[in-house]
Amino acid sequence: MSVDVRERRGEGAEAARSRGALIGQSPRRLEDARLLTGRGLFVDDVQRPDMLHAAVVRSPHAHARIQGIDVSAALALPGVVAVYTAADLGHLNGPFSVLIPHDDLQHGRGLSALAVEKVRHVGEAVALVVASDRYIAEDAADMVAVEYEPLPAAVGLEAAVAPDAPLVHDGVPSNVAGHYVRNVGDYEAVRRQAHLILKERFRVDRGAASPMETRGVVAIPEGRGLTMYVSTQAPVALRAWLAAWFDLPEMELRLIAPDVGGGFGPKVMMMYPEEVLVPFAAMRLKRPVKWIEDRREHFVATTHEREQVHDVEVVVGADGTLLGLKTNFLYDSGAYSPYGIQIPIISATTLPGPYRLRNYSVEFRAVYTNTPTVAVYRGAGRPHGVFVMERMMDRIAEALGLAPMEVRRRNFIQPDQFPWDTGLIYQDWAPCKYDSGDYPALADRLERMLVGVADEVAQARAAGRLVGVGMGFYVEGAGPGPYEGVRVRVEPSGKVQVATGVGTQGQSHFTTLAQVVAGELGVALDQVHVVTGDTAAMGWGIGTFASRAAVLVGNAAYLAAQAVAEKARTVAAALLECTPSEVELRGGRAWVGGPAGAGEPAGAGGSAPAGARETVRSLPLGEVARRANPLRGTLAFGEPGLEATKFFSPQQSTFPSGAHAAVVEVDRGTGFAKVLRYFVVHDCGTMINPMVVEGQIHGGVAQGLGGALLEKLVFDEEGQLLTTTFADYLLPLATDIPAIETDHITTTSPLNPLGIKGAGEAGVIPCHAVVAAALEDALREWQVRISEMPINPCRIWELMQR
Amino acid sequence: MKVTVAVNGTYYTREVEPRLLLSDFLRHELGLTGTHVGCEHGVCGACTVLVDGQAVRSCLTFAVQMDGAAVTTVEGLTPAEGELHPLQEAFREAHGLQCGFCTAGFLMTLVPYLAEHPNPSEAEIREALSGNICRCTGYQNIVKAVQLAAAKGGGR
Amino acid sequence: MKPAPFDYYAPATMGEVLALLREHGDAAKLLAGGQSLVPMLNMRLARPGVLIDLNRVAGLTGIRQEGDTLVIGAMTRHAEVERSELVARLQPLLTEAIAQVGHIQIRNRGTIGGSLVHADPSAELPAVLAALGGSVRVAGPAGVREVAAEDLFLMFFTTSLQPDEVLTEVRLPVLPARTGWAFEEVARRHGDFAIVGVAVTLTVADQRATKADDLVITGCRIALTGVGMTPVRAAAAEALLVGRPPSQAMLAEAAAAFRAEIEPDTDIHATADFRRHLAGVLTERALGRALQRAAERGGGR
Amino acid sequence: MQVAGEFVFQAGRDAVWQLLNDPEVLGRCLPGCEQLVPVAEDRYAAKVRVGLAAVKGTYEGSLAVTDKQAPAAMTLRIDMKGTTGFVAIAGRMLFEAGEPDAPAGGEGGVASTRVAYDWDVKVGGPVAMVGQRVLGGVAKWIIGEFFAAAKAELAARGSAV
Repeated sequence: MSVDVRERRGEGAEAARSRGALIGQSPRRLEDARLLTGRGLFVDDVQRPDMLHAAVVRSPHAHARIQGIDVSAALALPGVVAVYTAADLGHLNGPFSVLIPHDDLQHGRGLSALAVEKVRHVGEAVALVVASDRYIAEDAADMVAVEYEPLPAAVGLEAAVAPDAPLVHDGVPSNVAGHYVRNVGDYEAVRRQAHLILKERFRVDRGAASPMETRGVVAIPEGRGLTMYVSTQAPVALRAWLAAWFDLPEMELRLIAPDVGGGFGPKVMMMYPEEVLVPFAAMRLKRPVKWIEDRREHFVATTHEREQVHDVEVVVGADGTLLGLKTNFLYDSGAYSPYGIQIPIISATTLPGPYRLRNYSVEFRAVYTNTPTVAVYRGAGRPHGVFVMERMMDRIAEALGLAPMEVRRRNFIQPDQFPWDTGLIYQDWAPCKYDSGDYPALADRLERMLVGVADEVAQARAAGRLVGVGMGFYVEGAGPGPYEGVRVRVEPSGKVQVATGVGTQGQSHFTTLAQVVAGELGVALDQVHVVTGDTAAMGWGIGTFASRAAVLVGNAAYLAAQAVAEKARTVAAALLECTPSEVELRGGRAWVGGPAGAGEPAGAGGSAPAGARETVRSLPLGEVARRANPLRGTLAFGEPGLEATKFFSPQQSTFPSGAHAAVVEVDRGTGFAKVLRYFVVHDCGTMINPMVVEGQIHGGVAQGLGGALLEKLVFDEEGQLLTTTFADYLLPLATDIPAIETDHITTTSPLNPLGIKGAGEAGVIPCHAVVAAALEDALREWQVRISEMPINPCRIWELMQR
Repeated sequence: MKVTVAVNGTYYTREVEPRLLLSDFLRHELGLTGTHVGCEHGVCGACTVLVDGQAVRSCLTFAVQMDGAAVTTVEGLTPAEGELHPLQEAFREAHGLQCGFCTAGFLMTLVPYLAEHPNPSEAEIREALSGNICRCTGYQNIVKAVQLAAAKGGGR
Repeated sequence: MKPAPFDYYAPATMGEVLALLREHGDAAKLLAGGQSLVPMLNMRLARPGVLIDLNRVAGLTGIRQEGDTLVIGAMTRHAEVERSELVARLQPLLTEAIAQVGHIQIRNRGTIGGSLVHADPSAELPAVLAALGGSVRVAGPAGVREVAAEDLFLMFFTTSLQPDEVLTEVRLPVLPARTGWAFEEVARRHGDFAIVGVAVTLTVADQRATKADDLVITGCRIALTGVGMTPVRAAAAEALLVGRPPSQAMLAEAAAAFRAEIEPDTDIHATADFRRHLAGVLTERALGRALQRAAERGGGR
Repeated sequence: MQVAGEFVFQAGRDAVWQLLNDPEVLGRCLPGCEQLVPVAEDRYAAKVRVGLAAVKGTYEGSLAVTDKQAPAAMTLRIDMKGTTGFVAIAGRMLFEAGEPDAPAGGEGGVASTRVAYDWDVKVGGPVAMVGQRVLGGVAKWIIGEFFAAAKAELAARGSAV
């Protein structure tokens, strides 16, 4: 891997230039020793002697009227403590409000804890059983007799908007939850002077994030309130919501997102019914209650993503210039719309990509169907927009006889055109205005990586193999506000505590935030202890999603650490009898005197160096902290101790970018496709820890390739989900993913002090487009059109029969 | 039913229901929560433990079947707190884990595998890992970790 | 996903097993490796009242040769069969096929007898048994009987074993001289149930002693997975090949004959047409590999 | 899922119509049927035990015949529910008199009746969630078993006459 730092004068990236010596390095992770030895704490690891266990009774029907629920047999089973239905919850049952309302969401519908009158998808919660263990809870759940009157179900996007479609919700005509229309420039005008118009329909089907840890909720009555452990991506926001819902003072509800075994979007969803049901039961029964979702539940009770159908038209000039694009698309919202129309808005605003698109017309309808609720999954609408745009770029190339890369180069926004305003409003209500980037440089790098690949492919094809290459570019909005905060505190022990409200699902926060802070305070990395996702440690925050943790929390940590360092220098200066600017923090001590770097101690918190001159004096940082917190007298340095809490709130999102390419082979006999090589060039601004960034990319690409070739949630016509095991919903295995070759450029963001742009979702975004292009190239003798994803061997074979 | 099992070298005797899965026995009866449960239908591999030295899925085994058996979990790989097994060391070195949920299953699959195959090729490693699903890493750094561990003399 | 309650017995002898089966009848289910049964229990699709664990029954494991027959105890784990040099020498088709069963962890626990009585039409071992024309020994109240492969599999997950019978051993003919073999399958991912799989043996003889290249096919057995309710023998294709000199064109012809013979079903991973196509492609590939091996082993053993 | 097909009985249309409208025959021919009790005109309470390997379930519900146009057409509705899920079958059955076989020895040939069925089969609950690989095949098998048993019934009747 090489890093090419391209900074734009006067913009961001202080740390990359100066003090944060640890930023940009790849130390091994601080959290690993714990996780590797089985000493992590995941929600199901939380145990209490008197814990009760819950199981949820779920609808087997996609759409049905509930005619009656008989819980008597279940209640009579020994070991069963309670069975709750909607009536038991009263007003606490909901419906919950729509999390993100929008003017264009005309008919938002929130979930309820338990279904009332009707169920609207297979898996919808109908009753909650609480028992002495999970085995008995499941026995009892089987015994809850629910009488259903099945109703016709609305399944499939086009079917759900058909005039005679069954209605998912009363009062929502044609099942349309929201309707959005935006125009940038004048598409119709440019269409009239077109050299070339191309049209196509694209479809992306359903998938699921499928973190290896399912969801889980533990609620423990403690004192007058409640402590909850939830496998969530948004602990602080969840606490605020739950406290309000249950009318509890926030101080009496502590919410902890412990180690979370993967999130990828669905675990940020609020409110899941179980997040209300479990604390409700715990407070009612005055005992700890645990609910751990099982894998079969997960497939129907945790949110899905990805289904959209686009009708696209592009207008192109004779030289391949993209003059305009129009898309009209349907987005499947599932049975409810807790997230409103965030995902299709992201699709609409991601679609323009790295290209100068000045005439853009976009319209979508968000549609209710009798299927599990759709919310965000890594990429969250971005892959769809990129799929449409990149496929059309390939179509333009083909129509004009140009190389795919050449068409893209002719349309790139140029490095001197930033900030580039797309003319749209992004999902965070701020302008969708690209902060920085260098797309031609991405193309250069990608071409450099592909040197030799053309020859390999040519040789393989000469030998009769079906091998092809595809590429895709993207720009993604990342790191949206409103804010995140970090509290940094130096203890008298010299150890540094860093607390943030966001949780972690494997993104290495324990290490990357420590890197940011350790560099500023001049302490060894292992002296920094990061606490995440515990409202008792940090009660402000939003959550870990939308590639925002490094951008927001990273910068907040930087600001807080800077403030603490400044205070440490002030206090140390008084103690060492010098000015603050003469104090240097390094090696866990505050130093004064001597040339820079003199007296570097051997290790962390080392004592005065051997051979130090008389003028070189130092204090351990812990001692400085202790002296800033006197037992008597008055506070000489403002607030006590070495502590600061800082927040970072960006004006708008950042816009990382990247380019991917793949070499794919299709078996001529069987239609099975294999990704032979995969290339990524990536620009996420400053990288705190390149090893961690690469890990994020690897994982994202694996999910993207899974979504392109393996993973598909399949419903039958009645809305039964047919893929509820890992034997039918196919997550990629080690044998399905090639080694991923990566390269980076760095155009720092001017929008934040560290110049970070975010990297969590990058890997997944263009995979659909890249694989589709590579497959078309591999199958060029059949001249196939790949406009649907995912695609399986059967479908590839069918295309080859034409 | 009464069952006596040696887990990580310690004998435990417990009265259990026949239907109790070994995974739940380890986690909830013995408090050995390092073994994780990802699917309970034998595909994801997260719950892999060693039974008499062989990697098996603890979600597809009943605790009562383990009477007299020796079970090793991830907690048994490390001699003492603060130390790491060479394979664990390699995972750390290669960034072979992110959220850490699937990791114990990978380690327990690999320990006997590396003992039997000290010099696996990349393709062989990937095949050996195909019974364990990781959703975070894309496997690349796990493969790298195995290569690293093998280069340093395998799992032992 | 926790199993419903059941009574559990871990008998030590076959006599006890049979007595328990007699006592509990249809309510009882035998537990071998559990790699197919326990998922069904966890999902509560299977709710037997009684589970009889065969893992402690004496005399059900081991691999041995009896004349021209390879005998494998029903409770022998896949991993042991996979590693067995005896199996590799006497019946390499089984060695090749068993490596494709699930993953390491499944093979460490799953048993050969369990795989056969589970009778999954997409599984590898039923097709191997069918292709080799093997048999199984079954213990029951009336003593021990032998069931030939063609009489064993009735339909999806259903064998001709009675509820009070136990499969005790698997008997496979030793691979004859001048015989090649191949097992080919395609699955969505490594270790998944095959969409289609094919097991083939092909025996050749020298037609004329003077010209080693001139071979004639004297025996051929083909069985497929994933194209019917049971493993499916390709009788027409076999008949087409036997007695003729092998050629690539003929193998293709045989595969085409087979394609016409079967009536596979459609599921979410593959349509019936695609399965039919795959059956042809894989049969051709497997025959090709088997022929090559047969020719290499031309001298016989 | 749509399951359509046809089955030819070697008997006249009236005989076949009577056969398939006889609750006792239906009860005997439906694989695993343990109970078929009339509860109203052309409406029965049914109990069926279906087992594949370890996956055995008892399904209870109703079987109804509606829209009868004797002896040409009828609609069959089966709604069953069990611990492993539910099954709902609804669809038309058409009875079409076939050409008699070509007279072999001058006498009139044996009459035949073609029964064409087109059923919408809905399967839901746990069994649908994991059984997709074999559901279609199993449905086909059950229908095949049913008609085979009905044919045997017919043959038995024929010999009894």
